[in-house]
Amino acid sequence: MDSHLMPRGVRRCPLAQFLLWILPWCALLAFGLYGAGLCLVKGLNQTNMDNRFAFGLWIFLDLTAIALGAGAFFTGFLLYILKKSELKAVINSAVVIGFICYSGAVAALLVDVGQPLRFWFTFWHPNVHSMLTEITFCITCYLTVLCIEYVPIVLKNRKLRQIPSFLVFEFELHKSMPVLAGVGTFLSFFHQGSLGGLYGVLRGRPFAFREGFAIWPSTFFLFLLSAAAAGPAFILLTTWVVSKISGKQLVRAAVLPLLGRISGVLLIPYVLLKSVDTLVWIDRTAPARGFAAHQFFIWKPFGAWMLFAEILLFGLLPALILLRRHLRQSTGWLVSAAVLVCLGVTLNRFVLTLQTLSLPTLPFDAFLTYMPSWQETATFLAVVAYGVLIYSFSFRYLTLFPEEKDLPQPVRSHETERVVMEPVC
Amino acid sequence: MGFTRRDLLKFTGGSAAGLAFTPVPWRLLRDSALVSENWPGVPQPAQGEIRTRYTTCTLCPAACGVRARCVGDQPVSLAGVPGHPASHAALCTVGLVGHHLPFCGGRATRALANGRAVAIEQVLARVSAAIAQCGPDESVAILDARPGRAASQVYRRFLAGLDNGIYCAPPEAQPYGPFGIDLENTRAILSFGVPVLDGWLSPGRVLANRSHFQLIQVEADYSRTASLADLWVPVAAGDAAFAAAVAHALRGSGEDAHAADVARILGANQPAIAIGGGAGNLNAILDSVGRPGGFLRRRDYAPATDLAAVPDHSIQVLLAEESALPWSLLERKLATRNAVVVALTPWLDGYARHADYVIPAPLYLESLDEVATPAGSTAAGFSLSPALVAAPVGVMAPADFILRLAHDATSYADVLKQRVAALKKDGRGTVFTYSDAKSTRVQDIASTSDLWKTLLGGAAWVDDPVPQVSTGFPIPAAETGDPPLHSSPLMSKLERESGLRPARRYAI
Amino acid sequence: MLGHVVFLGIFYIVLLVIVGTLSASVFRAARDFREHREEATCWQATFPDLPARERVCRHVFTGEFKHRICDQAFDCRQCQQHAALVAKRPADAAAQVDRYYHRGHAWAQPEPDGTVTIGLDPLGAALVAHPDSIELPAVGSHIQVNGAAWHLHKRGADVRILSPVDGEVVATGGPEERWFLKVKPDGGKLDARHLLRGAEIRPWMTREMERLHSALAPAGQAPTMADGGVMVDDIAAGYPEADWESICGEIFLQA
Amino acid sequence: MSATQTKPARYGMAIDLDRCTGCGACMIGCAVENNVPPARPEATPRTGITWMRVYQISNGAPFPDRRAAFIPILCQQCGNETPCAAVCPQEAVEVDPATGIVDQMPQRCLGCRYCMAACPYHARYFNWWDPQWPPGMERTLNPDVATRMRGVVEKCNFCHGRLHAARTHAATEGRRDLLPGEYVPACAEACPAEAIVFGDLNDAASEVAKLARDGHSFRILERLGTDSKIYYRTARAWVRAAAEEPAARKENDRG
Repeated sequence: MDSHLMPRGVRRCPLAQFLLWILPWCALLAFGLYGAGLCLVKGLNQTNMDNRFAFGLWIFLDLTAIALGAGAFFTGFLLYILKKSELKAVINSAVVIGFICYSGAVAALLVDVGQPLRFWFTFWHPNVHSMLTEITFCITCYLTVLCIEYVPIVLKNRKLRQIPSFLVFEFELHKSMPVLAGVGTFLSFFHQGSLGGLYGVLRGRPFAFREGFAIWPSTFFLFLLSAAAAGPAFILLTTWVVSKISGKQLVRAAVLPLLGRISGVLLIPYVLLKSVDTLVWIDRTAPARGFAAHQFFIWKPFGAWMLFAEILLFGLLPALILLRRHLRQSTGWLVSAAVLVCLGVTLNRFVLTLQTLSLPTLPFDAFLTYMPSWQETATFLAVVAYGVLIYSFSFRYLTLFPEEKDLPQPVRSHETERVVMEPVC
Repeated sequence: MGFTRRDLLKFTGGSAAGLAFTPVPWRLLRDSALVSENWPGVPQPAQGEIRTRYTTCTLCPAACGVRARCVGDQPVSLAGVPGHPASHAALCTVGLVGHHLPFCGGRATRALANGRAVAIEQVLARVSAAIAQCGPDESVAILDARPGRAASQVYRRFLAGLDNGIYCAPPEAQPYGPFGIDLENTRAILSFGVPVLDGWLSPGRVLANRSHFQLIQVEADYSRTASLADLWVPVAAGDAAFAAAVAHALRGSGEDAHAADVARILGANQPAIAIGGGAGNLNAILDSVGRPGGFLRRRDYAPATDLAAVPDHSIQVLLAEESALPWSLLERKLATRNAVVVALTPWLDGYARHADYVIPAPLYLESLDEVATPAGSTAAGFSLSPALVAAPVGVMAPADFILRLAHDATSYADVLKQRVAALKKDGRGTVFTYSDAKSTRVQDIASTSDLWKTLLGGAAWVDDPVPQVSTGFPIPAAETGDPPLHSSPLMSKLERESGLRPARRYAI
Repeated sequence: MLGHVVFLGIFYIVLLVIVGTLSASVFRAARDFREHREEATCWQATFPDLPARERVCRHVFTGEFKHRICDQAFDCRQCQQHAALVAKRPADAAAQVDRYYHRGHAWAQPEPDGTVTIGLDPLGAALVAHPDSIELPAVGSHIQVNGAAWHLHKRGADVRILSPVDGEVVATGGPEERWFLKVKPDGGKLDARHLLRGAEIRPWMTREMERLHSALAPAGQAPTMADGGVMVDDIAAGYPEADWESICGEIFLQA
Repeated sequence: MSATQTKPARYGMAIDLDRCTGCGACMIGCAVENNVPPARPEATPRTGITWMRVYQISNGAPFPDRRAAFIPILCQQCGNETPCAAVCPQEAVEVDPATGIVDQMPQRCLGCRYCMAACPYHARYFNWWDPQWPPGMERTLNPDVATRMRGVVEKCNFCHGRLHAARTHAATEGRRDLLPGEYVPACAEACPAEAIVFGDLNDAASEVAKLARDGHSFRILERLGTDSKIYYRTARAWVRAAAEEPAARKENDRG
């Protein structure tokens, strides 16, 4: 029915099945938008955040989404700057994932601030010493870059490409991709780092505060590195999941292990630096500010196990798996390691944002817990649903995996329209 | 086909690009800033001439001096009066926001008969009739929330004109009878459940002297006073056995370790006093009555009937000002048949809920009022509490209502003037003016009208001390008052918004 | 202060680069239109999106390569590989051929008067036999190699036929005439280096038939193919259920 | 509005914890002065707005030896790399060099709450609700202080309205510097125990400067290096131990 809108040479499920798939996500999106609308109209009293827990689920969402979306910049960097041409197979998907993560995070941020109408004040009265200013500037620019990178993918839709001006523009824009990839890398370098700096500079929060180099705390570099490691792992994971759900072979067999190796190679220095950083923090940074590091871990349920889980279970273990060639070749190991890496970066962002806020700093203050309200959760889920929908539509109507049409596809019984037995060229 | 989809796309794209070069986006940005800065529904403070006016707080018997900062005629903040003899420069939390009382809802603004609005004349007629119908063993009672005022004299005069009038007052309104406490010279206080640091007397006076006295708190609850006391004895305040043990210990006998501790502190810090319902005869043992640092007699005490002592079911007509006495106690005293209850109250949710008639009373700051001797003061006192804001139409001061009931043509204001004239005539004491913190002897004030003007501008009259004799006069026991039913919405800062407990309102 | 200058300086440079990149693309796209290179550019943009099986180098047909994907968007005039291979067999290059074939199923036939006649080869013609409509370029307009020469519509399929030559249209024909355009080639002479000829044609056509076969296969049996490629006049008539848009797109190199 | 002072002041406070009874008059006085709205019915101690907030602590001893103390916490007006001012993305927090007061500009605040996360003293409050006063009560608002809208952060600014008023008054008398005691925040004025002493820490002769030098005085979390301007004073060792620096604890011992 809508097959003339799909990329030529690939198979997609019948429209009815697709509609059935997006229906629950649309419902979730509508529900989430209602929750977000309540927060915008009635104010942030709709959330369970409070003066101590000034940030909640959403900041965690922002940081995690942007870390996982780092695949867009890092794949672009490897493909266009370092000419790793195998990654062409996933670059479109990476761009879409990056676009989803960043636009979702920005949308969540707009709900998260108390006066969204004033978002542009940051550009008018920037405090250049604030990490948030750096983040706002970089993310705005980078989202623009991602939009520009998304445009060629959209313009190559089978229907849109029939308009010659679109196709010509796409062609000329595509020529500029290395420049955009370079700009994206530059911007990502700063905002991924600044997101780490966001909490690392909080001299009043000894749990998060880190010393560093020049104006950047060590978390700046750790975030950069962990995002660069998690981005490819997340692309690996999404590609595998999409492949499973759609029943298609999307990329050549060598691509996913390559992504895994990239992730593993980056994880090793990350784990090393993170360990050194943690030791310095325990031994010097925290005590110098009047806090013994073990104090941070006496509050249940956030014990020292979180630290070990973050570094060993979700850092060292997947790094070791991903660096073993024969383990990489096994989809089970590869995907499990990618899951661990993504969980690790998620846990890291959780610890830095939420655990920091739950810990008291005043000597006589209490440890606090926080549970998001349904409006917050709904907004969170809206971002997830938004991502799934954008990705589903992109996957159905745009070319996210250019290699797919050249790969043999398993025949599915329900595909009654047409079955192709492609010759392998 | 003149207009294709392509034209539409071109038009849209062109418009979007063109729009960026018009003032429209910039105007939208600026307007968004204006909207966010002038957020709808946020009131802006009214501007006006800033004036300072003075009055005296009537919210509890502590009689604190009040300096009100007003915009035009509207007080916007209240503060203490530096040097004030009874309150120093302090106000309690409730007093600080006394000017918010009109905005906390539940106001009675019209006379009510069984819940229906009526004219005050109708209430007067029906209450008069009810009083006239009273039989020989049926009494008419007035509950005076703040005894010792000129208004109290009006009540007493009215009741004296009846065969069976009873004048009552809540016991905590005059806890120490004819005595005041010479807190300035006290070195130890043994408190039986009295919230000494949490609403006792005026906070300014207590806290100014806090460094001079040891505080022993006998109380089962870990109250704020208990938590801050020098020694806390976790024994029920009314536990006579503990008072007896302390008495034994003071005489040098007994085995109770707590009591021995208490006795040691009291012995080492003389003069010492014991306060609160459980004190028993400890003040006699401590010899604290009539000597500096103890209980000192003052001039103006007139005893009232303790409502608890009135026979049950004997009151046929009860005229009650809003007080901390629980309604259940009042109800027990009412005649079982056809009892008439008149609530003289600003609030709909206190006695008014149980009353046949409600006479709406003005609130603090809404009418010219008076304050009798400050709680715990060692000398008689008197202040006017001039109105700072207009009262709602239809309210009537309780004293005015009683005057009308007595067919007396004078108004409450006239009564106050008579009281001031009497002060001038007696010629005793000094007047402390709030605006300049100066004290003037009454004798040095030229005329009654000058004294009236001085008091109306914010001033406190303080009697001269009376000669003391050491005596074992038993100090009346008093229960503590309940926290206020009505207070500013801003009191939410203390409990709901910060987890701090509200202070008690009533001074003991 | 210095912080402000550095920070905002970097920010505006980044912004400038982004805006510059975008405007440069718009500018270059506009220039393509101004210089009438839009057709060639469209083909440049389309070619990488074709499946690999459609992008096979012509020298694979002749067995000179086992596997090779064309990297010149079927424009052998620029291809050094092609030049080198042709140089190895000068006889072929010198041989006179009366009809050249383009990978998009158009043929070009030089006429004695110096013009070139362009038509659809049998497979192409059979696929779009009895078209619903035809859009031929106006006489006097210019067509480019690998640009759209003319358009046909049949059963929902919008087919653009890629031009085999550069030149100016001097006359238009139609299905009845068995040719569609007469073109005066640029430079006065047909440059046919990029067109298939001679021995290349049969293996290429066999391959194309196979592609058509697989494209049609699921829709039913393929009676026209049983004899190894004898065409019926109108293949579409034999496959009323087939998705003609897809089939034409596959064969006429549309992405 | 008023001329700059000739010599910069460093306004600060000394709070005597041994005098504080936790009555909350400072909190009430502050709310009245600064037009802080009353709580919404849904508000909790975690969402309320209390620029001045009294915490209760205990010595943790078993009954009846348990003792309480109260610690009023307000913005500590940090002087060194003020944590909140450093992180605000749009310069809505400023440290006035003439007074040392950390000022929050609600008209410019985005409501991102980054400053709240940055503040070690948890002395910043967010307007979770639209401010609302019971009908008529808006007449009692202080004309010298602007009300704030929903969605912005606010905090103690040492009663900025009073500073302006004092400066205006001084200007009418031809003075550029304020006299000691001419400018006192509402909390210091409201405290019935006179536990709060306010003044210029730069003026060595001022009472607050003398109290700050007192051996019993300390600052909360001094080792964070925030150079706060609120000094606390207590002669009780346990109060100081509980208030000055965090110690490893097994449980929350808020009183």
